[in-house]
Amino acid sequence: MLKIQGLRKSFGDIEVLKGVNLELKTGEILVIVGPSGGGKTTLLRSINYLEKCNAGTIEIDGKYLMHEGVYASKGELKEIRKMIGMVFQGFNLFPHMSVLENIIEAPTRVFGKPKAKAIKEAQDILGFLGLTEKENSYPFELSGGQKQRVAIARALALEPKLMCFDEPTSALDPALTDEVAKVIKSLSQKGMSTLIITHDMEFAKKAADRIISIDNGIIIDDHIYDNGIND
Amino acid sequence: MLKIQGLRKSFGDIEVLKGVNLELKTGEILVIVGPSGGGKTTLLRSINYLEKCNAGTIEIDGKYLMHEGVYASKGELKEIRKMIGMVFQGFNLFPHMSVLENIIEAPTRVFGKPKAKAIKEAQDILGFLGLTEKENSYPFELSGGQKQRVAIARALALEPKLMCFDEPTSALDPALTDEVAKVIKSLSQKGMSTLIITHDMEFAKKAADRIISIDNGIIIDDHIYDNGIND
Amino acid sequence: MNGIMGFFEYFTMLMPQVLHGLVVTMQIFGFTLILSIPLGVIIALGRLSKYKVINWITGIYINIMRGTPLLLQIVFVFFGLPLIGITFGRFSAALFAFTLNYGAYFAEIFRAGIDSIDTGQYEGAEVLGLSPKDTFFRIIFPQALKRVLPPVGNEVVTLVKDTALVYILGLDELLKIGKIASNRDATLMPLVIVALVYLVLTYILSKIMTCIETKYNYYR
Amino acid sequence: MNGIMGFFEYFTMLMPQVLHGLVVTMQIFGFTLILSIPLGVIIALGRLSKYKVINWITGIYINIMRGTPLLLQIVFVFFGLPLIGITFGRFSAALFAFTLNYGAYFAEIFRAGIDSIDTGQYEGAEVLGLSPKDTFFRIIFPQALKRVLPPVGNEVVTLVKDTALVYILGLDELLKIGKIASNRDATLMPLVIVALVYLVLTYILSKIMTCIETKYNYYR
Amino acid sequence: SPQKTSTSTLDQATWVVGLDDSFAPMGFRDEKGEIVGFDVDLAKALGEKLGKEIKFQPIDWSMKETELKAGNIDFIWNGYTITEERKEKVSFSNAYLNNSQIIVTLADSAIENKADLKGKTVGAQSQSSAVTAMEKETEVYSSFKGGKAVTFESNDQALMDLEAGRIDAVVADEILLRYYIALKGEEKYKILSEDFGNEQYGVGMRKDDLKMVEAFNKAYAEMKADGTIKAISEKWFGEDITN
Ligand SMILES: Nc1ncnc2c1ncn2[C@@H]1O[C@H](COP(=O)(O)OP(=O)(O)OP(=O)(O)O)[C@@H](O)[C@H]1O
Ligand SMILES: Nc1ncnc2c1ncn2[C@@H]1O[C@H](COP(=O)(O)OP(=O)(O)OP(=O)(O)O)[C@@H](O)[C@H]1O
Ligand SMILES: [Mg+2]
Ligand SMILES: [Mg+2]
Repeated sequence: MLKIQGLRKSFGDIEVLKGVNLELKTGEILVIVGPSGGGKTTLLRSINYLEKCNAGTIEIDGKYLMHEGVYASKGELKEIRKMIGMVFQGFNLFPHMSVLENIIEAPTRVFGKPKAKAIKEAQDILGFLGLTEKENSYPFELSGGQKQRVAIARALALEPKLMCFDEPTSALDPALTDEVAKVIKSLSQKGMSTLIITHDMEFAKKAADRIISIDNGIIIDDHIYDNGIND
Repeated sequence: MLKIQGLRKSFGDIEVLKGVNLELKTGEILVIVGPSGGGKTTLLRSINYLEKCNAGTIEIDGKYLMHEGVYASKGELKEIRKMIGMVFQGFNLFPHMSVLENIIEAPTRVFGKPKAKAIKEAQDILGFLGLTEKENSYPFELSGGQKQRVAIARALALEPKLMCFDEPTSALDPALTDEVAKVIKSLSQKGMSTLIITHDMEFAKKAADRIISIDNGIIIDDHIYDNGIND
Repeated sequence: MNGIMGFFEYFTMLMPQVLHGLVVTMQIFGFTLILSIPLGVIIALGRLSKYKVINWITGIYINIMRGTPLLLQIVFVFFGLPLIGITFGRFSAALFAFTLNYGAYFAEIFRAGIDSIDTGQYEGAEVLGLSPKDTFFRIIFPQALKRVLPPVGNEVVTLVKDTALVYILGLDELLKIGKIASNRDATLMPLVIVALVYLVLTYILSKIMTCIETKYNYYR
Repeated sequence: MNGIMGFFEYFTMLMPQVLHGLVVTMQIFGFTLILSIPLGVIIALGRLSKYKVINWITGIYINIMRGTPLLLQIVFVFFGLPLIGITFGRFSAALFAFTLNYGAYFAEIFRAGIDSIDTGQYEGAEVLGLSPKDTFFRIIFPQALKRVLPPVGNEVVTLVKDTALVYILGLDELLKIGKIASNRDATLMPLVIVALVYLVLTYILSKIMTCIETKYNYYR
Repeated sequence: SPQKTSTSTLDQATWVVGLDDSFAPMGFRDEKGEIVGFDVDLAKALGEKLGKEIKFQPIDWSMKETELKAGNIDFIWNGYTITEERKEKVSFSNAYLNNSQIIVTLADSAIENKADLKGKTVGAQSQSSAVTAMEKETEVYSSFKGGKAVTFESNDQALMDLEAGRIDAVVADEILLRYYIALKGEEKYKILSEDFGNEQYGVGMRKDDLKMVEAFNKAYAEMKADGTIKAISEKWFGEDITN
């Protein structure tokens, strides 16, 4: 599903990714851990074409986002990016839209879902994330954990083939964290591949098929943990 | 050290704190857990006089911040607030100041420490938080966990009598989390009282003298955990 | 002009002329606003375009428009263009110059507003797969709009007063009426009256702007 | 005025006068800037003050200054104030009116800039125990400064062109020099030259502003 | 009131002459930026004769009486037409120059007389005596398109607008208009034989300063007699056209 080879990225003089190799199977849930500043966020952003890398190959679902340092054409990029979902460390909710509007924006505008259907599905997601009461609130009225759940809901509503989470449970209590793990697991059974950055080892072990560790821009441990399902 | 009685706070129609009672001894480390949206952040902000409450009493180190719904005078408030430190869920670093400048600002301006001394102490704190290399970086150049550690360092540099942390380890890896727990413990032995909001039970158990739980604006469980040191 | 009585008599006498001037002022004002705001949005987009040429042309346009006095621009449109065979009517010349000029100012305001939106918002929209058009019109522009309301309000108030420049074309706007009467009667009274009219006008406009700003306060 | 040769001859002939006008323009410009920016900061603070009276007075001041044409304000200062015994020289009158007027505009810009700083910044400073003065001057104002640079730049450019209004006091600034020559020689050429001078002037100013903005780009 | 009512301008050592420095050929700036013109030479000659230092203060024409009243200037001396209205605000010297309000059209215009101006657009300088003169002939004036004249900041602009074809005729002081027509090319224009009447230029002084007015008239008469005035007139107009 996802194949990364020799990925390098620098900010100015500092090389943040120093040749990352990574493979993810369809339906697999891969958790990336590692010390702060190790390059996890940068890696995820690179997969989403939010950072331009200096060298390497990124292949997603058989299409090359980047091939040996050369990026795909604009049209291809657009197609590839449609398959990927992302939950940011900083959420990036749209402040001028209510919770519901945030969630249905992409399904209705990008995938042309009928509005009523999109709302129905959004409400379902909000339901099992415990946010039903907040569907008409604006982001500034939400607590940290509520914002985070809206960000998750917004990404889930896209039904992407590859989902990337950057610390999705940092502001969530253990009960909600379990809930999120369950949702991800059930979606992966329907074929969604998932990349998760987290510091929460409990959550990691609950959700992951495999856990790898990245430090100082390089994958240092490819098999910290393996639940054995996929292998 | 800290005594809260019958604290109530509403946002518009919604009552978020519904009569909170809480006591904290000098040098004690109290962890507050609870579901997202339960009112934890609001409680901490109230203690720091960042939210104005509707009713109740807040007593800090023998002085009344609020007494049965009536706030202290401006001068008293200022004195009381000088004793309290706070690390925000959103960090609130000063974007126009480097990491070092962020940290030494209060020691030099508020407590009149000589600049050289403040820098020395700041570098020490940055040292054991693993941020020595970033002392001249600006906040926008930092990863999530790095920002969080700067926020912690900034609050620690104040050497407050009462320290409040709102999810201080949400972006930190387990190793750093342990480090933070150790720092808090050692400071509490020197007399600093600490309030911590967290979802990370590992961290909570490592740091806490006592853990309580708050849900739906009320303390529902006063003794989830007690390490027995203080009782 | 003795005392308060004299003021009211004088005021009543002057009113019809003042009203006439007000109509001219409001016409220039209204039409300029209607035309220059959309122009400003288009130029702002050009300014933000990734095509170097468009970027460059709109940049020069803005610099010229903002770098030279509006009065001169009106003179060039009205007296200069006929020399190369383009003749505008009096009112259309004024409107043309005002629209070009204010379009440039609004463009700069919109550009700054759009620039001020956090990159996180673009990234959020991008990973959702929103098209550049949707990203702009549904995510970025609505938020930018809220931020540009205060500077747009400033510009609107300035426009009311700038309309006075059409005196150079022989149009009898408010200020000219006041100056003529002041000179004729050798008193500052007409200018006081005109100043009051401007004050009322700008007061109403800023109230309207405040209303619109309040409407956008539903989020932070 | 035949062809390019004629233009250069004419240009050379006109230059000394244009330079003289430029000096007057730059004097009004420079002094107004130096005086009105600090005034603007003070008024902005008054506008943000929690004391209702100060708030209200500065509010009225700003509304009057922004709500009436600067031309009228100059007239009132020069011709009106002597009626109540306050007599200014021509240049001082111009400077006084300009400073009052631009002070109000700068005040609004600074107020908006200060308002736009996230409450988290105030809260961060508050829990660190910073005094209100330190909070303002070390945390809020430096960040506001970065944000107000573009609108301040706009105002500065506008000021260059507004100096032309001192014609009403008979001061020989740039635009008047152009108008007189245009009138005398019955050609638009002097106005073209004057427009070019303005363009150069505002170009230099906006380059300076860009430099300052770049200096503030060390953080985001 | 700050008006210098008690003292006379005559007692001052320095006289400030207020003028609109774009009023060729009466008072304007030459290529070097010096203030020159027929009225300027007259004022200088007067100063020399009476031993006064003469200063020229450019003013905005629309502010002239206000400037005089405020004491910023001592004379309005710049092709200043004597009218009944103005007499209420200033004291005039004896008239020194005759002038008429002539009508100019483009050379190929069909307009031949005032009656032809019916329904046509007529331009003039704002707040000039041309407007006053036209307003007196109410019937003709109200027959203009729009019921009144279009007024410009300067006669030059009115002529430019005439050339652009947006107005059909310009009414202005003969003396001023001839200057422009000479500049722009006489063949382009046609001056109608009818006009909006004769009027005269005078020098404006403060309303109650009769002492100054008297002294002025006396000195002028002497200069007229000794040929000073004639020389100045010949310099600017080629002949002596003064009273
Ligand atoms: N400005 C506001 N306006 C309206 N409601 C608010 C506002 N701030 C907070 N709330 C509501 O108050 C409740 C408590 O919020 P608070 O931030 O204290 O929760 P929390 O316990 O810190 O949750 P989390 O763990 O998710 O950060 C939430 O339901 C939230 O939606
Ligand atoms: N815009 C930038 N300019 C300079 N350096 C940057 C920039 N963005 C990130 N970095 C640096 O790159 C390194 C990796 O950052 P990244 O955000 O990928 O870390 P991370 O593994 O996500 O850490 P965390 O767990 O703390 O979020 C850090 O040292 C950071 O300081
Ligand atoms: Mg990160
Ligand atoms: Mg919270």
